Amino acid sequence: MLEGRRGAVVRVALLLAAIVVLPLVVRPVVASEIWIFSIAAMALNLIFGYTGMLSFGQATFFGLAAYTAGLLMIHWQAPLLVVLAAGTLVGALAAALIGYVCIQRVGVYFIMLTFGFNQMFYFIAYKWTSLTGGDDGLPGIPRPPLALGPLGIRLDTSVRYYVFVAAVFLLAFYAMKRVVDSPLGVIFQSIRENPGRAAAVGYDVKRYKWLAFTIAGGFTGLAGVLYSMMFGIVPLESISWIISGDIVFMVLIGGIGNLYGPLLGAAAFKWLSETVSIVWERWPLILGVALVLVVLFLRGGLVEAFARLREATAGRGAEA
Amino acid sequence: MKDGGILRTEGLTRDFGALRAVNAVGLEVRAGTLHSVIGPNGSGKTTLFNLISGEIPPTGGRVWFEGRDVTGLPSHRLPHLGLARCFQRTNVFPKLSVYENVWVAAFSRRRPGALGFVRRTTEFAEVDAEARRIVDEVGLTHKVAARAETLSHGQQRALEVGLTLASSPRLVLLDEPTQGLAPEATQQMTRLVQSLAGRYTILLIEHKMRIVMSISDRISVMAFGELIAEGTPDEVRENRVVQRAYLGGRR
Amino acid sequence: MKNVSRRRFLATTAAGTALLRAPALATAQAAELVMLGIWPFTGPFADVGPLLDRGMRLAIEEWGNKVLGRPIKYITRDSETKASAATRRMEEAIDSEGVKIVVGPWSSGVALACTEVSKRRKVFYYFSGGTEDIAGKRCHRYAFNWAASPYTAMHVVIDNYMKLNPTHKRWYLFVNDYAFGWSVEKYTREAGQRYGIEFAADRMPLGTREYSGFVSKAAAFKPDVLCLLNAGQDVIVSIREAHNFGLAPKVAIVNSWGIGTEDFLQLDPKTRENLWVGTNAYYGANTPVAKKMTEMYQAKYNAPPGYAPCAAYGMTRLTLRAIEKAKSAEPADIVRALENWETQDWPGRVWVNPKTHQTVRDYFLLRCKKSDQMKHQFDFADIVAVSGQPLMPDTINECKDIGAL
Amino acid sequence: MNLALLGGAVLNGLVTGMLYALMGVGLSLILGLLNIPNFAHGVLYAIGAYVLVSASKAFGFLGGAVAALAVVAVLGALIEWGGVRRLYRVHPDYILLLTFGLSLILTEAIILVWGPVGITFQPPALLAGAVDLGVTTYPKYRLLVMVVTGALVLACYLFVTRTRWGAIIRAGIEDKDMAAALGINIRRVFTLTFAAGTGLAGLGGALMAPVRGLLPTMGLDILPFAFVVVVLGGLGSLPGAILAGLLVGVVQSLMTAIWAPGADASVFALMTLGIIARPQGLLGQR
Repeated sequence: MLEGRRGAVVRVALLLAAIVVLPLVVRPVVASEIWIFSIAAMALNLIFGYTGMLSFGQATFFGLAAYTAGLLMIHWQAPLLVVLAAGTLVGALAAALIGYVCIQRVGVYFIMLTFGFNQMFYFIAYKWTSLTGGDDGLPGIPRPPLALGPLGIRLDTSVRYYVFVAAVFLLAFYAMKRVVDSPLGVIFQSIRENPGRAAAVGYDVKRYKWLAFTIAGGFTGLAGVLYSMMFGIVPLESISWIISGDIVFMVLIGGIGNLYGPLLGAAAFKWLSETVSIVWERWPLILGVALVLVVLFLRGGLVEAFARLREATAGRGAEA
Repeated sequence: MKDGGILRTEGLTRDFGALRAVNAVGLEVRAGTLHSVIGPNGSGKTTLFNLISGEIPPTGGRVWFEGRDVTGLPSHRLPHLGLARCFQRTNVFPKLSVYENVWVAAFSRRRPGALGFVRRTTEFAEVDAEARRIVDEVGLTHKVAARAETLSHGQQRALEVGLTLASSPRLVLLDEPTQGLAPEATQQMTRLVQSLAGRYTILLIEHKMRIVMSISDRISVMAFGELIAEGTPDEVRENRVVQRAYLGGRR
Repeated sequence: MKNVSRRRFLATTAAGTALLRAPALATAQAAELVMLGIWPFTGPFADVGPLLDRGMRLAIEEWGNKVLGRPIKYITRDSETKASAATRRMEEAIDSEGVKIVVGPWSSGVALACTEVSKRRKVFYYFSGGTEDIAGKRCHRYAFNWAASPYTAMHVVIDNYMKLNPTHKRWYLFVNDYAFGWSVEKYTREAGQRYGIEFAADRMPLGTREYSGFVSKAAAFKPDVLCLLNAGQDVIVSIREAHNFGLAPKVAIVNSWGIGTEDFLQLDPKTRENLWVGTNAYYGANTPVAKKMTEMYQAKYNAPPGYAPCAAYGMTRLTLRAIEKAKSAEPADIVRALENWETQDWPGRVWVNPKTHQTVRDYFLLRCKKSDQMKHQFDFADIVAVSGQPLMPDTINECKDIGAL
Repeated sequence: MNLALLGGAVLNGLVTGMLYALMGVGLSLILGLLNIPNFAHGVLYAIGAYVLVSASKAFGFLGGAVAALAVVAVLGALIEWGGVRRLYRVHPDYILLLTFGLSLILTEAIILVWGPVGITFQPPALLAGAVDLGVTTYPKYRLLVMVVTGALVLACYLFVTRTRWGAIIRAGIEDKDMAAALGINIRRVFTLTFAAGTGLAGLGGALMAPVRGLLPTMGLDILPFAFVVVVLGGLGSLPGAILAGLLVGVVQSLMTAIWAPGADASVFALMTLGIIARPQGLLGQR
């Protein structure tokens, strides 16, 4: 989407405001989780929203990177930046390998392949207890300090960690914005809109799908690493298809095919699982109802809801 | 190019199970000419196009483009060799703007290399210029920012041709560009096709005889998957075999 | 292209969530002492959560809901029997309710995650479970384990069982594949060496419902004993399947780390035949604290307490007494008060090992009675043995340094 | 691997295999229709089991099983009529996500109605206990389940391939628009097919209740394997689903006997290889 300059500046300003306000509105721990899952949701949005491929297995890369980071820190006390790089690399590499197989098929088969691989890696992580800790997860993960040249900034409190996560998120968001604003963005969308025609005008559709899947794998891996340092443990759940479902959920609720949709989706999902879950254990019921309503009546998600809201309040024809 | 033929096919065949849609077609198109392919519905014209453009692999026979054997190459390779096609049924990018539709087609011919994907789309001035030029050429300047799905049928056909030109091809395959157009829009489209004649070699599928006869340099006639006649418009008009094929009655 | 500027909508999102966010930040009155019971209300241990809640509530009510004159605010959170949910909820309770004392959760795997939070947030943490790691490899100054050490427990079970059945040399183990299962299996094999017992084993995830394959494999081994080192509903399902396949009651079933009463209630007398259960707490124990707790529990819930409620009660009671002994509810003071403390509590003589924070106490081996021998509806079993020996030698305990406060 | 163990493993594999086949047939009908996997299939299986437990108190085991089939079938019809129908003209991914949302709602609904605690349910008295088959002793109830599900699966196959109604359903699966053009009330066919597919899942849950016991999330354990069966069998192909169901059941059971840790992972490896090697599945066309 090629947009006017003014709109973009306003949006970025609002995003920075949200980063500052969020930890005052919800606990820093939850605020961190919102930005971590925003990265994962942005990644799925690149595949689903932009390129039109619904992947039900993003947790594979989220979990693999989290385990990699955890093991690097526990056994080799790897520094923070190395762990972030390693997690992103593992996410991208795994996505490249698995993606190469999955993109050979389309539609239901693609969905089932991503789902199948996710289940396969879940059961491997489940059974390889000596490496991953199996059902109990991989505990004892430290938060190495952020070594910027001589000074090492400690990240042990939840507020300090929030600032770090928000910074990494901003870098990831900028990188994703560059990808989407680059020719790749419009090429991926052309593949979503009409793969046949995209090929006819000269694009090797499979190669670009593979590229989108791999890039998304890297971003998802980065989110996985940040998650592993959140609670000092990589739970088995981080590689289960439940997390894949959650990420799909966030992208849909937020609004697909739009860079800000997944952020709104991640915020809505995490806020629901934080505040409502204390009030009512059966809070996933609300998620289910929200998803059904979005799918039936509001396929543009929150982004469309707010757009409609603004049109209603701004009166007819106020905007082009 | 061996003997001036920019495109040559030899014994090109395609079977769909028992049905032989295209049967041993040997076609030759000379560079710079406007070569039309006509024939009743179901005579295999579109299938022939699909075989040439790599949309579907042939069962038999060969295709040469500029002397190079392109038989069975996947469709995404051909634009880079200089051959682009448009589709009988409109086949554009509905939710992208007209500008973006043409821009993405124009961009595919650039060799961006790895770094090319780092720069923003707005930083490719030459692609932007090319895209705007084509949008103007196909007469959609006033609709440049509109989403393709909001265009009228005629405008979408124009965009279809625009996408084909955006690959800056040397040979353009146009599959019934005037199909389903009102008379006035058909006029416009015909003028557009004629304006291309000088700069591109054109292989055109067209039903409206008045247009074919007036703008074609050479015409090939197909019936039941076979090439039954070829020649200048006058030769084809006089050809008894062609009349019988068109006026009914089997050969 | 509609140039949609989003000034208003991000603002509405931020404002909207501000109104509805979590209960007020920690403004609990200084006087109030907040105690968190993090129990499994969903997931594979969903049936045990309410029982644990009863035990903790019973102890707090016994203290008149206050200690050192300060009112006790007892809150619970659902661990969902999942490490990720438990850690997030524990951290949330510490942040928004000012929790200083945490008891739970029940699953050993989840406990290993909770102990990390208690270490990082320096809150007092009491757990009761089969994994040796809480008072072993993962020990730290704020965490204590109430249940008997699996080393002692497995020795009590095997030594006393072999005394009565010296010829039973072939044991087939069903082991739930997580921290709990690994510990109890390790010490079952270690305790069995002395008797030359030949072991064969299968590992299956907690929450397995399809035991037919494993029972067939066990039958093919022709065992003298089917030893269940699993937990929760897995115990019930595997006992039933053993009877369905005709393996039991011919082959004895030993559930070495069982919860006792609640399981007996779910099994009809026929499937309790030739069933032996090792447990941390049986209401038949004749010590003053045990008798009083059983009366209070039976009065309220007209059924005797099993291992779960007794554990929650025992941990809470010992914590409250430690607060009174230390005359302070600060985690560091409670830790010092508990360390090296010997006293009479649930289930009898209790000593807290200062080096590993393991609560040393007796472990029970029960044998189920035939239905005609039962004196009343809850007279499920005879206590075959009650013992706290042998103690786990320090040499093989992996808790090398308990760490500073 | 002595004979008793092998016999036991194969028998267990057949019981699980028959269940997978029953689930696969139901899922395949729906998948053929909508061209998407029904993510609510697992929770509908669970609801069938819970309805059996409640209904059998009043109507006995048989009455309970029939009630399970009926209740879940009606629920399936409501889902199709109320939600899925609105999305036929929209991208199929949205139908998948609708069923995913429904699976969340229904799982929580089970907990609200029947509570979070797992229930163990005894088979009816005359079917308890085991019978000695010479090779190995095997519970009577499981043998019954194998026979009953086998008969059901066969009945479904015959219904779909031999009856007029079956032909109409297959036409609907083949090409909705063409079938509608031929005057078939395609809307009613879809609702009934969806109801039949989900009803089979409910019945599967009811039959397996005594074998596996009940837990609100029991559907989640079975759903991934049902997907494998349908994809391996070939989209919309009932014979394929039946063959694949038995294959997956026996492979999983044998793997449990040989190398238990690899059992589940191997099933998904099987699916992935299947999709790559033979995308249209064992007996599928599409």
